Amino acid sequence: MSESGDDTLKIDIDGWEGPLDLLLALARNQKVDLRAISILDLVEQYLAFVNEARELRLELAADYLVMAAWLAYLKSALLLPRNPEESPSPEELALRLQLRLERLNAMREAGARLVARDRLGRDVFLRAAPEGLRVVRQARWEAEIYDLIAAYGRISARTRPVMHVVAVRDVMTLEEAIDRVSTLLGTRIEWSTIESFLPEGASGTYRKSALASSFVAALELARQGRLEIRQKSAFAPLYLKASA
Amino acid sequence: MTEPGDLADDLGRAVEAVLFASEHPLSIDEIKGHVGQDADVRGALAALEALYAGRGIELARRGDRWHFQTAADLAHLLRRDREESRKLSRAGIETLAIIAYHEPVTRAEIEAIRGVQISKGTIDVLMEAGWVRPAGRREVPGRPLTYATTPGFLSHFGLASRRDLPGIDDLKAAGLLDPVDLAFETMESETVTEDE
Amino acid sequence: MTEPGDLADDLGRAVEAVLFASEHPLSIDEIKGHVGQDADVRGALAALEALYAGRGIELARRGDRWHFQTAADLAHLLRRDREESRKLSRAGIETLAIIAYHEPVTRAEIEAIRGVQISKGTIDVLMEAGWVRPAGRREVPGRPLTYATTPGFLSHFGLASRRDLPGIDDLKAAGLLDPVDLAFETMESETVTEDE
Repeated sequence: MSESGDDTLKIDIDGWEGPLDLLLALARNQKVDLRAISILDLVEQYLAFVNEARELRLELAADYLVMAAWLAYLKSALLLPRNPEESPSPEELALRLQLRLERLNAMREAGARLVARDRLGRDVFLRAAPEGLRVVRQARWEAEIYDLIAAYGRISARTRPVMHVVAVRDVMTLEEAIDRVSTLLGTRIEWSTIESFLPEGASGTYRKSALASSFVAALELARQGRLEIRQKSAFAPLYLKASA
Repeated sequence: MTEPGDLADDLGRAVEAVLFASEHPLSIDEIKGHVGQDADVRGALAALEALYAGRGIELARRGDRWHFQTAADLAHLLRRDREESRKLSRAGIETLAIIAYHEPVTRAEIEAIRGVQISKGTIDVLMEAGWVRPAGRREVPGRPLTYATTPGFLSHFGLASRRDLPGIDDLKAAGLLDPVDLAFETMESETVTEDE
Repeated sequence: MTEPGDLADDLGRAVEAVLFASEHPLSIDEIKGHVGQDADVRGALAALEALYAGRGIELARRGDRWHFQTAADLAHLLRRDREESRKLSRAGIETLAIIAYHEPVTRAEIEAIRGVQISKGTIDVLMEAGWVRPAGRREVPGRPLTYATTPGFLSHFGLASRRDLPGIDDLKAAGLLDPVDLAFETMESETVTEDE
């Protein structure tokens, strides 16, 4: 890299990770706290480095040249009389540069401290073949007496033979109605409503059954010519009378 | 009694660390490969063996190889039983109820009563819980195994004996029969009557 | 100097064996799960720590968990070629440090601190090592992915938690973990005060 006979110049461009890295290295060369570095000196050093590289016709990456141009601007702004209208001020730019260098430096040092720690698998080792701890899970089954009894009740209800009980219902059969109507008919001279043929005091489903059976009995007796049926209009009262 | 200080020499520490970090028991030659060919590894092993004697960790020799192992009498500590409480499934509780009310009872009888097949695991769970035991074979074709409840069953459910299990009439009186089933039964009988 | 006999009590042996057999660092509660809930595990650990101090194996504490490991100064005896971890590049180390101290952090933020772009491979190497993981997206335009460290990072570097990162409190106090903009605003307000 270096020209023959010039052993003082050491430029190893591959060693730097960008312009900020180079600036940090130069700043650390000032051997003061980064908060106290001279930005102007730093700019001078950077520009000198870039100029040397150019003289050696080293190919610098574009970002080094961009940084050089920016630093050259910063330098002139810092040296020239201050223009209060200018924003951001050159002092602000210089301060921001310094803050960036501090942050990069902090992380570089933190990284170095981190990798210098006793590292597992490199500096310290765990037991390579531990017997291992085993947890044997055992189920402790829970059930309550209520659950047990209720379960049995459930099975019983589900599997008990189903018995169908047919309730005895109070009805008047057709035969009964025919007997009744034909007997009562003899005692009636005038037209009588069908309801008057029902048993006295009949109510509820029995009355309905008696009414229906008596109606069918009346139809049957009319068919036999033993009685006559009269009704003035639909749903009007139904009258029965023995045939003349 | 060996003072730990005796072993605080570099070789003892080195052999200790090498054996600890090794995946396999190591021969003296292999240890030398780590700590140096001229080291008195045999002497260091003897010192370590004495130092660890009676401790929770022991230096053990397997043939011509050495390794650390946990003391054999502490093996029970390395296995830890953890109880987890689990609720019986519906199939489990029904099967248990049938066994309790009908014991001794065969699997086929349980299935006939439940109206569904029971899986192998169901009875296993009840046996694991300590509530059910095999109770001999029934002397019928196929000699099926019967099941009955255990004293553990009685004590878990707070029963003095099986006679303390409420009868089916008690269940009905207590309203423990499934109301849905009962309601369905009632409706069904009405429908049948009306059809006639 | 502690006599080995002091520790030959059952509890010391038990804790020693349990820690030795475990594949992972154990908390005091976990140890109690093996040696008994009422045991003075803390006392036993302190005794073991003293007993092993300066030996080839050490009792190490990581946060609230304990494990045995080899003494760091013996690393040269234990390094095995196949386990020789690839040396991290400077870019890798810095990127890892930035992620650890700033997490969760985006790639752009890492680049802003380093002043250069980071190649795709740099974060890949850290993820492959198991030290860095994607940690969700930041809800800003572009929804960039953020990165954070893993439990594997902590244990590899012998850290109980991120609070144990070397110098993190000082860096925080000095504002060196704040972005430049924020630090600048802070300084500017101080400067203004000084100008007056």
